[in-house]
Amino acid sequence: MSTTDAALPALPSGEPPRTTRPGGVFARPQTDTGWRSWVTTVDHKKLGIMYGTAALFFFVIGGGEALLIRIQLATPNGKLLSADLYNQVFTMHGTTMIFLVVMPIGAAFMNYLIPLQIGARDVAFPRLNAFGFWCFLFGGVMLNSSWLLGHAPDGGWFNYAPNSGVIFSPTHGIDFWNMGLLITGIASLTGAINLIVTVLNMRAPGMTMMKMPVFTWMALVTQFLLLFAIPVLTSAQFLLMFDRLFGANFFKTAQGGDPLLWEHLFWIFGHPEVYIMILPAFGVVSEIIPVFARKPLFGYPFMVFSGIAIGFMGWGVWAHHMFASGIGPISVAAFSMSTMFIAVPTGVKILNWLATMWGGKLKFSSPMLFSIGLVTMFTIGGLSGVTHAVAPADTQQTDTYYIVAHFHYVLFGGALFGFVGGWYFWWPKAFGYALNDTLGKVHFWLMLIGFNLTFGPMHILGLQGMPRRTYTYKNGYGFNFWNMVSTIGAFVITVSFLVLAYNILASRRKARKAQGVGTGRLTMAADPWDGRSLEWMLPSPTPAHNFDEVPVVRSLDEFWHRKYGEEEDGRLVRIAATEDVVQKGTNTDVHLPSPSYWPIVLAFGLPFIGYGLIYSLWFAVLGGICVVGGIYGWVMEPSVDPDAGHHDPEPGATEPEPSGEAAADEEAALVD
Amino acid sequence: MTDATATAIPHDAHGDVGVTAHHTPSDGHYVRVALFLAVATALEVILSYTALHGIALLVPLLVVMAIKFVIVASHFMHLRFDDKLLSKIFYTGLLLATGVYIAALSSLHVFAGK
Amino acid sequence: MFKLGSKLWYGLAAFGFLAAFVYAGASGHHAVGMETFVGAISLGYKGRVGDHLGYAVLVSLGFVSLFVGIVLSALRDADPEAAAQVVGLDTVPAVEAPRTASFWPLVGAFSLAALALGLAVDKLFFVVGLVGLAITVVEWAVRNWADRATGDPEVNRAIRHRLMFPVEIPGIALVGIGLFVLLISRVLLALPEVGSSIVFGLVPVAVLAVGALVALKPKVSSTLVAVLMLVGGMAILAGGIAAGIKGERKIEKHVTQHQGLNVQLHPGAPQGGKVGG
Amino acid sequence: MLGGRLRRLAPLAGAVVLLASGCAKKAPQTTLSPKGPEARTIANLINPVFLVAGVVFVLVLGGALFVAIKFRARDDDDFDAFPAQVHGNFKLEIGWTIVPAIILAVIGALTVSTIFTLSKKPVAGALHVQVTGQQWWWEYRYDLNNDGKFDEIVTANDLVIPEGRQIALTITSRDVIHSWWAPALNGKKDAVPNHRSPLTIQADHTGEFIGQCTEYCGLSHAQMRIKVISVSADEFTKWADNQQKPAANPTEQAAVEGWKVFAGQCTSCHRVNGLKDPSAPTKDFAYPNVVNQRAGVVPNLTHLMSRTTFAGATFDLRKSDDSADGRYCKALGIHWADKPADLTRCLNRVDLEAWLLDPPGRKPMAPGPAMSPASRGMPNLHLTGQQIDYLIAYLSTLK
Amino acid sequence: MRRLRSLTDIAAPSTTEAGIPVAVPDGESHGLSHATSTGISNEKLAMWCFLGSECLLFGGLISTYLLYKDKAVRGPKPHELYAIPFTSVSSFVLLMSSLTMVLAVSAIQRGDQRALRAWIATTALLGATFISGQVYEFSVFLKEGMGFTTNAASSAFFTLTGFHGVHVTIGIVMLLSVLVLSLRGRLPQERAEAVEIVGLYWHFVDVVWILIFTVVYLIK
Ligand code: HEA
Ligand code: HEA
Ligand code: HEC
Ligand code: CUA
Ligand SMILES: [Cu+2]
Repeated sequence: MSTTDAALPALPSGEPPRTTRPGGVFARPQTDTGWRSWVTTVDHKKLGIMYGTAALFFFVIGGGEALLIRIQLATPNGKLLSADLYNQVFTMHGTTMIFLVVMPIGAAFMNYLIPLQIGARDVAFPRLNAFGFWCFLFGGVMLNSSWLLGHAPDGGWFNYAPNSGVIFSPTHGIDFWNMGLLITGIASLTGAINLIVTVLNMRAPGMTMMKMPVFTWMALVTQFLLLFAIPVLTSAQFLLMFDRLFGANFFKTAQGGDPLLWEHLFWIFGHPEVYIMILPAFGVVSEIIPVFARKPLFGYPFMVFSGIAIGFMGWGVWAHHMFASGIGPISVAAFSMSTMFIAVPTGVKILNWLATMWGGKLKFSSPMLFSIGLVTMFTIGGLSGVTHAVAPADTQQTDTYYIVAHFHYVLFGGALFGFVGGWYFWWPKAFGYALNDTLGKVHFWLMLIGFNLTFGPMHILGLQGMPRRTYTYKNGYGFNFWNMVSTIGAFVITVSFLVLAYNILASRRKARKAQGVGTGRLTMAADPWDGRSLEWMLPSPTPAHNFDEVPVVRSLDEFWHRKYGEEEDGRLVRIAATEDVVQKGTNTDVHLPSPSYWPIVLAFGLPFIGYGLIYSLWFAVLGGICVVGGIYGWVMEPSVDPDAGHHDPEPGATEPEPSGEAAADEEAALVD
Repeated sequence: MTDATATAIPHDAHGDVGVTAHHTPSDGHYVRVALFLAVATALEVILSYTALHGIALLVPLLVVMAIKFVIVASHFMHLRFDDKLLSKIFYTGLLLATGVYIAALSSLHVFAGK
Repeated sequence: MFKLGSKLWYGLAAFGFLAAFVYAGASGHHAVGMETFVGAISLGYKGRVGDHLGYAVLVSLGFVSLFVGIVLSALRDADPEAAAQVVGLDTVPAVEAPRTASFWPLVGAFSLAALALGLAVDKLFFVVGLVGLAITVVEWAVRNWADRATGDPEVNRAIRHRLMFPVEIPGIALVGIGLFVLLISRVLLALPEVGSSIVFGLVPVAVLAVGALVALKPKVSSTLVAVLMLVGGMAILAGGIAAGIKGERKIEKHVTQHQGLNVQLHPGAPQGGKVGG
Repeated sequence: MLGGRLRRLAPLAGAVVLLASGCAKKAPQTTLSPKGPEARTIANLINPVFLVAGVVFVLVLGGALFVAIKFRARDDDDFDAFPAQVHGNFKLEIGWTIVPAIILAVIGALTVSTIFTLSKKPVAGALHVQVTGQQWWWEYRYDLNNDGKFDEIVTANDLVIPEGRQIALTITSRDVIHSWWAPALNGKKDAVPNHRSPLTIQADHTGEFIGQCTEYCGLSHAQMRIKVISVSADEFTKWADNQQKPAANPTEQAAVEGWKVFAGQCTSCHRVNGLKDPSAPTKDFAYPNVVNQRAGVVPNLTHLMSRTTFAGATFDLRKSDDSADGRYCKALGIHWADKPADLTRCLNRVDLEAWLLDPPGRKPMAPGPAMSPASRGMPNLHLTGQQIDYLIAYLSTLK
Repeated sequence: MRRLRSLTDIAAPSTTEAGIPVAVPDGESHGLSHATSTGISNEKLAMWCFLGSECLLFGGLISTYLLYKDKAVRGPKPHELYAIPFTSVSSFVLLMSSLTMVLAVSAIQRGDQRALRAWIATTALLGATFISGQVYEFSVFLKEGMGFTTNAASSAFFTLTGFHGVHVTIGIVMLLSVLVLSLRGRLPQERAEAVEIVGLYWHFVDVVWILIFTVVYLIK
């Protein structure tokens, strides 16, 4: 931020100009350090990190809830939790893990990486991006605040009506579930619009769609799924909200309400949702495996199109969650078939990853181990998924621990394994130091073992008939042994994550010592893994402006091809030293979107409207003022502070000329 | 998905009758479209007052409705004159919605016995 | 001439009189009519006034405020030169940051009085007063602060707008829409059923016609436009008020036969002969 | 690395062994040992699917293991000598698109045909029973004369069926969604309010089949159990005849006292068919007209003592709770169908007393503020020990 | 200097930065929309995404209505109360507002501020008229004994049409904001797209009404 020392011109009134900003309110935030920079940031990288941090925070909460579940179920007739508390705990565990952990971790990766991978300065609507993050955070906090305000939601994560109606769940828990998720839904929707526009519109010159990294592709598909799936949940939630708060009759069976309406609406959202959770992780491992196999991704077009196919097919299978609900044999048969065939594009992905590894030179660094973990563990979960798809069989399996095993294998064994691999992989890029690989391997093996100990036995328990969502079980059903094993496994998982926590701290301390920077900024080599996509061209950590110079893209794996050429016979030869092709991060000419207060102001109002609807409309008035004011303040504020540090003018460029009729940027965002 | 490169290619209309992205239709055109829509609406109302019922009423009404919808989308909302990508996104949403909701409603037997 | 202080008092005075007038009528047990009107105007000399005590308090409020306001005006309220004279200074104090005309004191006074009145008469007044007061406090504070923010009135105005427009524009827009909708729907409700459809059809036609006239005929003078808009606005206002007074047309409750749903009702609906549920 | 992989497989291997052994005795709710044609149809479908899944599992995991070992970078490798850069192989990829599709098409065809087999209309001689779920117990109403009205027998907790005969269940609910499931007989069917869903079951032999409500239905979802008792055709007729009788007036002194308490305290919810007024023993009892949504939709107690369980099949009504077969009183060595009168001596008084003393303390329920429409479950009526003694004496007469 | 400029900028908005020849985030891209990879401006693409998403929201509500339209344990069902002639006028009003909206866009594309303002104001007024009609209709239904909580059909009806009404109202607020901007000289010809985007939203609301009118009102 340079200030000019030119003399200040006099004002029309003749008064000497003041040098302080009036009142402070209008001072646009400008810092890029300190807590204020995080609160007001619109930088996709910072937001990505914030998404990740918040998600980890919620993961500890959701994981703690999981541990409570497991302790309760370790032995028959567990006494730790009452039935009421247990119901809240498993509801919040599922809701937290899905909406506040896996989805936002995905969002973290997508926010951080998409602009870098397509060679953009930022996302298309940086403030909207910030707004999305705050919505997610405040929605999640509001949801969890129900613990402190009397009663947490207790309807299960899919919250079937009419059990979620006022009669059967008279506390405010379900209202919190509704409001909290409506608010995080706004985050998902705005995020989806933003990232879709970013990917479609902000690609570097030459980066055609089929030259985009697979991660970006999977992110694009995910965002389209979000774009279309979230409003379905929103509509269902509005119906339920009107029922509970304003006496409507959508799910009141005495008034003719139909509980299956909720089931349909929820799962029309819910099934695309599961692909929303897994596709980003698929994208992550598609980036990792080629790097550590030192081979290009096998069958890039197949990988892309299978992702798109999964996205589309994901819309036609939702009723497989309702096989036992009595929807009639024709519906059951149709949805059974459509569900099975999702295994086809998914199988293509699995086999293509194996084929990528085939003939490669595999280096088992931590990211690679976790990626292989995904490939194998997800397959197990996918196969049990196919056994559910066989509808008659599912009527034996549904709502038993066999299902619990399935979805933990795909969610934990799939999504989380992939994401954890992604952390190890991109950690240097984001934070300027690498995580210790040995500790990473310890983490991996503990997690793999703990995971299988926890969820493997659930297959057996389920087939032995143990129903899910039961706070206790009796002696004599053959459930005792495997439940105990499962509980032990859960603690092994916990230890594995403690290893990760230790790794983060220890590696940072070590890097600090090695670089002698005290509490300062750590830096490291741009390209620690010999990477392939554009983000590895940037210094680590990524500078605020991303690219010194936007690269012109000529091929898939552009960065790789700047380092290596391929000979006739397919052999690689180095054509440039890495140091020569990475960017220095020294450009100071770049004009970035400025930080803003409005996103957080606007988002802050939303939970208040939520509380207002639950408790007293006065809160809602406050919230409404925040929201309306936030919107207009936002709209009237230029997205780029004309005042912000321009650094030095670009060589050759003149100072911007004031042109009378040129519009201010202020309204530019009228609709964003 | 379009496979557009970032090198700005002015997006010319795709052979649409005499209008390009840069030459949107005249005001007169819009007025004529609006008149057509008004007439179509009137037709719908009249239909609903005729003796027709059941499927014989349903089909023409839905057809006119769909026509009106598409006309507003393609003329007033410029989908015809704009990049096809926009149409793809919007109609994907629309068709997805139609598909899933019709499937859900039929599984709830809404269309049975009508 | 009319400076901050005096305006506040004038406002309060006006409100006092108005409130007294309303109160005189509202607190009486008799039907409101000429009698009450005359009574309120004539300070109860002729005609009828409801609660005398309250009326007297409000009228006094009006008179006292008026008096103080006049005195302040006469003393050249807040005029720095006058102030300097009064205090006996040689030089006039430094020019304050330029101020722009403000009507907030007026509104504030009204609100305050409405608040007081509300305590005595009707909750509606209280709420109106409260809202008015809240708006006043915010607007006034922002304005005063903005007026002093820099020495440049242009800039000051810009600052004010930047802070307040986000709230004002949607606020005013919503109130405007609300008013419009309220008035028109009252008119429609007052008319017989067929009439309402016809009037409902006429409104957009008129709107369209005027819109088209303005848009297509650049020659139309702005006065004409202003007049048209004024007339239109007045018509809607008058129509709405008239309709409100007349009240809604009679709307019959709809009676339906229910064959009863094929629904198994919740509380153990009897299920047949032999077995008691 | 290899060691870890093997260790990971260990529990799975164990699982396979355990699954194979089936062990119905130790796992009464298992899905793996069908005891009726419907459940067998499902098992016959799922077993080959499990096999296919197992094969794919072994291939993919084995493949991954193989690749990981075979192509791992050795430390002495020269890292700048790159492996061949293969970008893909169209034929191969088409191959592994088509092969799974074919496998799935086969599974799909089998699945669809099974779906329609299972949803066939019940045969003419089937016994029709309406199953109504409510928080947190199951009510069974029988249509013995096949007139479409389920009004001959109303009972709770135990579904008594004749062996070898098809039972056509109609499943519905009075409050929230539940799911009826007796794994040995058939898969689940949700009990959805405002919907009536069919499910057929049939037991090969006599015996008891354990099940449970499997759709999360609030507080006591875990305690909403199911017991199907399959008996011989004779036994069933006897049972059915008994169930259709109204209750007789009690004669014993304690029971008469209990009758009075019952009429005063319990009749705002419970019904006993043929209940007479204790003060005018020939007059039909006039049930109090209380504003209570639950009135009449709690378990009918007319033949309470003929059941083996109570309170949503959560507690045993017989002392022999270590016996898997509640139809016998082990202590006395008698069979209930033979000497129903003697069964009172085998009554599980401990649990029943505890239940009457504090129902929500025995089973999580939300009876809510007295008799409110939101009340769910049986409230604590603050009965004295004496009242409970009397009540049990009376309840023991409800055979 | 820096600080003061910001203030004067607000008073007399002027600066636009010379564009970087690549896609740039947010409002910075205005006037440079051809620098995006697709040639479509970010804002417009975003609006279309949003509208695609809205299809599923309204789809859910329309489906709910279709499911429940005959489910009434007590009180009248919506379709027993419809006054088709009145609602036809409503539809007409909204249709015409779409016309005036598109004329407004066309006006600003020509740079005709006066016509722009006239058409925008007309559109807003027509929208408000529509809402008046809806309020009237709701009041009548209420009087006739069908409130929001009367039965499942009425809940579904009011929710669907109410959601639509809220959309229209938001649209009017947006239109009035556009009007204010234009009056303050902040909406030059180059910014025509801002109006066009508001227009897209407005037309969408109209298009939804086309569905509602036929599916909800005309089909019994
Ligand atoms: C990341 C999330 C995720 C993913 C990716 C999946 C993927 C799949 N899911 Fe899963 N599912 C959930 C999350 C997920 N699911 C959750 C959370 C629930 C429970 C919700 C609740 O009730 O709380 C659930 C429940 C669920 C049910 C309902 C069960 C019930 O409640 O009764 C069904 C039924 O069909 C199902 C099926 C499938 C199928 C067929 C896939 C397929 O996409 C899997 C495809 C993958 C493979 C098959 C493996 C790889 C393929 C090959 C190696 C090729 C060769 C294979 C063959 C020839 C078979 N899932
Ligand atoms: C991504 C999603 C996700 C993840 C990661 C998990 C993780 C875990 N889940 Fe969860 N689960 C769900 C999604 C997920 N779950 C869903 C959707 C449901 C259905 C809910 C419903 O029915 O409505 C469910 C239900 C569910 C049940 C069934 C409950 C029931 O039906 O009654 C059980 C039972 O064992 C369970 C266990 C676990 C365990 C032991 C973990 C473990 O893997 C967790 C391990 C993690 C940690 C322990 C936190 C990390 C630890 C640290 C950072 C160290 C420090 C912290 C502490 C010491 C607390 N889960
Ligand atoms: C407010 C209603 C209510 C009242 C009053 C009431 N009960 Fe109950 N009772 C219930 C409900 C509900 C159940 C089912 C509880 C469950 O299993 O979840 C039940 C179950 C029972 C059962 C178990 C029946 C079975 O077959 O499962 C017995 C025995 C019983 N009650 C006895 C009594 C007696 C004796 C009284 C009077 C002293 C009484 N109840 C009063 C509501 C009531
Ligand atoms: Cu009933 Cu679970
Ligand atoms: Cu699914």
